[in-house]
Amino acid sequence: MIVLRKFLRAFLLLLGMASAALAGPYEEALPRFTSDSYADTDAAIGAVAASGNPLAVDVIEALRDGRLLVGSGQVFIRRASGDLINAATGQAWGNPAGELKPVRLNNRVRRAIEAALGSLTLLNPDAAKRLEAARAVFRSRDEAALPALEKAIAQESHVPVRNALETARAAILLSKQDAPPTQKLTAVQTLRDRSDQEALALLSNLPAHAPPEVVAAAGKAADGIRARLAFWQAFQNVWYGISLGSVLLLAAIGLAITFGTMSVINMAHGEMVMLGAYTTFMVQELIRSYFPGLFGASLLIALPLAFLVAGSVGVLLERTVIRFLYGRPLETLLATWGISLILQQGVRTIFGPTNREVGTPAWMSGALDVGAMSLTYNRIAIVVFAFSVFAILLLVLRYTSLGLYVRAVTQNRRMAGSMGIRTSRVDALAFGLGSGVAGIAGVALSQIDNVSPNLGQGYIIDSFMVVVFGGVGNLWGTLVGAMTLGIANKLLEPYAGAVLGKIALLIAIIVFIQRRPRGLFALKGRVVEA
Amino acid sequence: MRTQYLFDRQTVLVLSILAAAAILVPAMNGLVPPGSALHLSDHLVPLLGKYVCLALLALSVDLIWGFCGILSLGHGAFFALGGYAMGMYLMRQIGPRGAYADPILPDFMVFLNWKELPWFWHGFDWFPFAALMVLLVPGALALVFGWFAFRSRVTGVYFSIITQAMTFALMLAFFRNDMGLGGNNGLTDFKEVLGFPVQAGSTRVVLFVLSVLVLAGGYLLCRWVVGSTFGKVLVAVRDAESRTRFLGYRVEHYKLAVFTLSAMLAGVAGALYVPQVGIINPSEFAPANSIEVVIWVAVGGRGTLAGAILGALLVNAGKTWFTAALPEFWLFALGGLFVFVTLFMPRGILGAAGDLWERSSRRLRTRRSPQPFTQAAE
Amino acid sequence: MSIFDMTRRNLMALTAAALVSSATAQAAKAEETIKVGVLHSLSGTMAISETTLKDVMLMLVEEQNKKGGLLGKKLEAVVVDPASNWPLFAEKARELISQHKVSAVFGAWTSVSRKSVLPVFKELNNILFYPVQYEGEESERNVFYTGAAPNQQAIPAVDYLAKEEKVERWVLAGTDYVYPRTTNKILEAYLKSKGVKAEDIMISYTPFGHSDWQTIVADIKKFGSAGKKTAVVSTINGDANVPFYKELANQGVKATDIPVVAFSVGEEELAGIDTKPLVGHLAAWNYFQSVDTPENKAFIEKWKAYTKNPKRVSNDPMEAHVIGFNMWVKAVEKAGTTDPDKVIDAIVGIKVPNLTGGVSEMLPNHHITKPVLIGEIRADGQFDTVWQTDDLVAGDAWSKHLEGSKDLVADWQTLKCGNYNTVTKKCGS
Amino acid sequence: MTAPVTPTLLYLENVTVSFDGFRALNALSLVIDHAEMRAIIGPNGAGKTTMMDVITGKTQPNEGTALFEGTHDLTALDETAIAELGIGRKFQTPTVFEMHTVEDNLLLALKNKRGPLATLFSRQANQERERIDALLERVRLTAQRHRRAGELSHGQKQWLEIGMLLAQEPKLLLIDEPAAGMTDQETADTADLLRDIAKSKAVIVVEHDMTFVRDLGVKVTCLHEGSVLAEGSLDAVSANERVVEVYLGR
Repeated sequence: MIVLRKFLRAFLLLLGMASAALAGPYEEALPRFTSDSYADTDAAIGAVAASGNPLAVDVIEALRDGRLLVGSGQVFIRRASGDLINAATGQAWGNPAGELKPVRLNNRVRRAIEAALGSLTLLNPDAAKRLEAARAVFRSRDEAALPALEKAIAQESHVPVRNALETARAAILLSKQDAPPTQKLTAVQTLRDRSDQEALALLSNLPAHAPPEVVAAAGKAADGIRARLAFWQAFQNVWYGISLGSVLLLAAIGLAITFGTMSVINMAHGEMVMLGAYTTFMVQELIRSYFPGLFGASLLIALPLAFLVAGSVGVLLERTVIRFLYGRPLETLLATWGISLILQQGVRTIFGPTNREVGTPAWMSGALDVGAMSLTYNRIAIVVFAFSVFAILLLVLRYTSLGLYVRAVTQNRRMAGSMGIRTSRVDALAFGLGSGVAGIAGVALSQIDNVSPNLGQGYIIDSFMVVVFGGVGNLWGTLVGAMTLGIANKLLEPYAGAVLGKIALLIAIIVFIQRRPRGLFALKGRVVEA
Repeated sequence: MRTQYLFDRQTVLVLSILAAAAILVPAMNGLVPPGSALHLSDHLVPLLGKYVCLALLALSVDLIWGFCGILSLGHGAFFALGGYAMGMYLMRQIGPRGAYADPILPDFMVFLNWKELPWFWHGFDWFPFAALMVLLVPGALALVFGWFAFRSRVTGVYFSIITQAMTFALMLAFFRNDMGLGGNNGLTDFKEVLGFPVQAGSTRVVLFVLSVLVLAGGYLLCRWVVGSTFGKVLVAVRDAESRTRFLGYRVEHYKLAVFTLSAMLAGVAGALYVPQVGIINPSEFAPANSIEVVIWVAVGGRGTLAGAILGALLVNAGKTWFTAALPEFWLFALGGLFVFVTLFMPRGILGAAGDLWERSSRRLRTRRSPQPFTQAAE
Repeated sequence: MSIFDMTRRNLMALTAAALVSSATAQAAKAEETIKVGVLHSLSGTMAISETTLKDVMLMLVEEQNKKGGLLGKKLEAVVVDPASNWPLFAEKARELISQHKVSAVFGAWTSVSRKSVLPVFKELNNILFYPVQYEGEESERNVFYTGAAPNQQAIPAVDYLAKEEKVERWVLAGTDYVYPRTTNKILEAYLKSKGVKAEDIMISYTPFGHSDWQTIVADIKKFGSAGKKTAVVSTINGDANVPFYKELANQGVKATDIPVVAFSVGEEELAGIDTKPLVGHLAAWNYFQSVDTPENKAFIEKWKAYTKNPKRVSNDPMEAHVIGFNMWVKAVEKAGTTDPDKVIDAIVGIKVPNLTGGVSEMLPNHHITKPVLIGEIRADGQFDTVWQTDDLVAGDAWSKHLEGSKDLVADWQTLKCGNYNTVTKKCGS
Repeated sequence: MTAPVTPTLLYLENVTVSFDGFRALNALSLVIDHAEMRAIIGPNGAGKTTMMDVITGKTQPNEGTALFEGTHDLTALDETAIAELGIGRKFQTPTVFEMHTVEDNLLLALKNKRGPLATLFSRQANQERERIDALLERVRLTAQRHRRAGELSHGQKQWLEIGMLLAQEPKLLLIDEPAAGMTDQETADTADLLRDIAKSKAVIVVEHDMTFVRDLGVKVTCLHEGSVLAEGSLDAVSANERVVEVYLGR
């Protein structure tokens, strides 16, 4: 059966090739897409790209997007509108005979597509596309692209694109055997100016045929780049630390409020974060089904909802359980632990035990290059977000009456009560505020972590460490605590590894608490002692 | 006067029940024919043995929490360390019977290309040394950790949180394969203990009886400790720590002493647990496990010793039943139990029962030194 | 003082009585059906993966009963929940065998759970079918390994990358536990034997549930920009994968630049990830849901109908259970009894069709023959098979690439030994 | 009472304690003699309790000297060590071990070896029992011997705490508001008791109840804003302009 099918396919292929024998290289190459072999597809891409046929770009782009279909030995392009056109002729094709299948891709084919599109789109009117094309040529180092590259450089006026084109040319020249040494030396120069990891890779891996003076120049340039990269590496690690610190800050800041105000050890805090993440999931599900256009704003929509969901669960908890346990912090700890188990299992029952998919809006993907550092947009967003939450909370606590009450209750519960502040109401609101903040932390964490019932568990110990380290009852302490732990963690990681670094940090915190049992920014005075 | 405490009615009852278990379980398993309704099937013996070990762990937590107000949320760490010490002995007993037939190295070291035994494995082939380590390793950790913590007066929730951090750090450390303790797989595939095959039914019965006897011994030890003036100081620390200090007691020394003793008890519990369940791995260090132990104590009745044993047995039997019958509801039940007990039964089953009893017959109010607990000390 | 102690004693007695009576009640009706134990976690951390396998087993048993059962008797599945707790695995295995008198057990997922139950199966002489890819280095008389050994997954995957993607530099990234450790040891030895230099191999271990991958992904990027084609071989476990892939996508590591081939990421795991940025990353398995064979089509149809969920995915360990169950059924028919000793002897050499168009055979070392498939992640969360072995590959119990085990072979048919040393010609030394 | 080693029992000079800039004690100086009873008065926040905290080692002063018996530097010692030197303290709100019986409260306070091993293996000797009997008698709690301390009335708790203080056999007793919450009769009895104690031991009493202070009939120190405002007999102090202004009111 299978043998027969293979035979038939070969026969059809032969037939196709025979019929195309009279045509040009483009028409000759097309049938190779039908053979369902990656090697043939790869070769076909090269041939189509080199053919100069006006349909070449269409074919290759369609291939990339899975819109290049084959059936009964012929190749078709499906337009975005759904119309079919015959790739060989460019004519519309209404009713295909038999089943059409997309041409299959693998990484090898994708690389070929990228390289082909690179040299084909170097002159595209869209600057972004030209930039992409230049990068693709840089990666492929395809000598055949050199003439196109020279032409493009001559025309290019946009500086970033021109730079990219020049580096691409330098990369090709360096690896090209017959390029004159002077050109190669200029190439070394260009790459040294680019001064990043990729340039370093090129300079330190010269082909064996490189002339000695080029090798010497490249060696020197490579040393320079290494020094620069090492310098930036320190900043990069600090950045990782800040972004980890922001995650910790988000997770811990709600806890700082509940722990600081009510001395309530809320072990279910992590589950509030989880509720926030699941709210995000629900919001995205709704948006996907009803308002797909709003997807980019899904996280912004999720923020207030997550605050409300987690916050109201928090108020509910406070009113039904925690309020009966004030003054008994250890009992609160046990009860909230029980609540966390119930919430976890509840979510597991409703949403299932597996991870839920939360998408990343387009504006949060990609990276920003600063010097030799690469800052990913989602991390930037989280850092900015964490600091904004911190600032807003600080303002709320400083300038609203709720904040005033909360601070009063934090400092002296009894006195605040005797001054007519309804402490029980302040407690409920503060607990709701803390939980709500945990909920919006969940929105952010859904972008970098699993959305599963276990989400909160991963953060609870870390958040307690942050709060205890920073000192209770002081938001600044939490900020400093989170950043210190985040940065220390990331500076340790390259040397000690992820696990040992974390263990070392935990031990450091244990020792630290013993030195300063009330944390970095402890409240002093008699009130605390009572 | 102290002997009067030691053998009060509660103690006599606990000891009688334990003695009955030590006699009945082997009898029902070995003497009663399998067809009979009274026969105890083979697989229940190690199960009951496991409960008994966990009861000993609960007892050790009650000693510090119930009587000294120290809430350790990392007691599972001491339990696991004791278990590892025993596990290392059992690993060494495998000898050349491992898959790679290496006379010295355990299998996991062979396939990770270890060439020689790490230094800390030496001596564990000798049982008395291993037994000593079962006590010393948890004891030493408790001593060092406690010395730092109590000296600088880390109390209450702060102490609880850093004990969590301690067991979490240990869990991460033991998960590392580079530790040389088997990583995630831990220590398993034991062959024999003191020359008796671990898997044999008779060995299991003996281990069960031994566990019961150790539990009884542990109970008596705790009773004696809390009945002594030392125990009164502990309760004093629990209820009014700074008052105790102004009376001239070195509170930190008391806490350290009882914390270390309790850690050793937990270590012994772990050591008895491992040969009966056949495996020790880092998940025993999981912070959640240690928190669960606390709830056993709370359910049974904090500060009553007997309550800790009762709570451990009840909750674990419940867990066995739930995970078989209604697996999805186990966490709801456990979580609900935490909330219910803290809200409505702060003194646990024994405490509540004691209240009932006291209300119905005030005359029984004779002096009783280690009092059940009514309110949290902070 | 004594009243609550009385209560306590009563409770103890009641509990004991309840346990005893339930045990005897179950023992009484043991002979009417053939019982099959299912030992998969239905709660706890492993429930994510294992619940599915329980469902597959129930479906297979139901199906067999529709065909008239086995040896004229009905099959009965006994399901227990070891709750992702390793000591509990041993306890429940003991319960299955000595209380429920099952004829064979299908179960376990993690290595540690298998290690935990091994002594029980040896002691009580029963049969375990273990369906998950694992680190190898084991062959037990009472266990049949229907998942892949390292030579049925890891090594072909590396071969593929070296050949098709011209990879010269390797990142071996894994979670720090025994499966990644062993697999990476084997791969390292294998790569070095193929002439890869030590500086072209980077090994990195992370803890379970690792969530901050910034540093490691940056390291991978750096390692990968040394001018040689680089690939990541990932043995990263479970929950750590989502943040790992998210970080890869964010730092712009594309499959065309640095492909990642994973051994623990299947259809179930992908269901929780936005797979669009991951298109082109690879996985090596012995089965994909997307495999286009009539057997697989039929199986998926039955599976979706049985679970009443048209979106339910299938994966590799499920296929392993299908093969293992069918092999056991054939062996029982051949032996004419469910007696474990007879079945263990009868099953070696049994051949059953797998779902990818071939016929798998139980080997004397208690592993099976399987095809190796390399798949690329598609945007819809499925895999596209981009390469597969021409023939089925026989599973090795002991790796040829490890110092300690290269001289060991397992053969339960003629040598009656799981660790026979070909140099000393002795079993177990 | 053996002959004094130094002229003064307690010597505070220039003691300053500040919390976050707030000066609870401001260059406070105070001298107490052997077997002297001193009453301390002053408005809320005058630093009375902080002074006791400094003497008993609960709070470390930022500067200043605190000597006991001329040789022991109190600022370098912790609560336990200071208690062992012979300084006992009764808190403002009665602090007894509520879960223990009255007898056990006294037992714990008795001057004995305080180490964990000593208490673990201690056996109650007859002389201890006699000591406890005597103390119970003195604080009038013999009938309550086996009751839990938590069940006592407020006044009884105050007395129990004083009893515990006596059991410690200290050289100096610090007593914070002993008359608070007591009936008139109890207050008078307490004054009697304190006067009795002061025959052999030094006592510092902090009190607001002027009748009670008058009852004691001892030298009075008035604190204000962390330092000594006036010192002398009650009449002299009451006549002081500043005292009247800040504390007694016109």
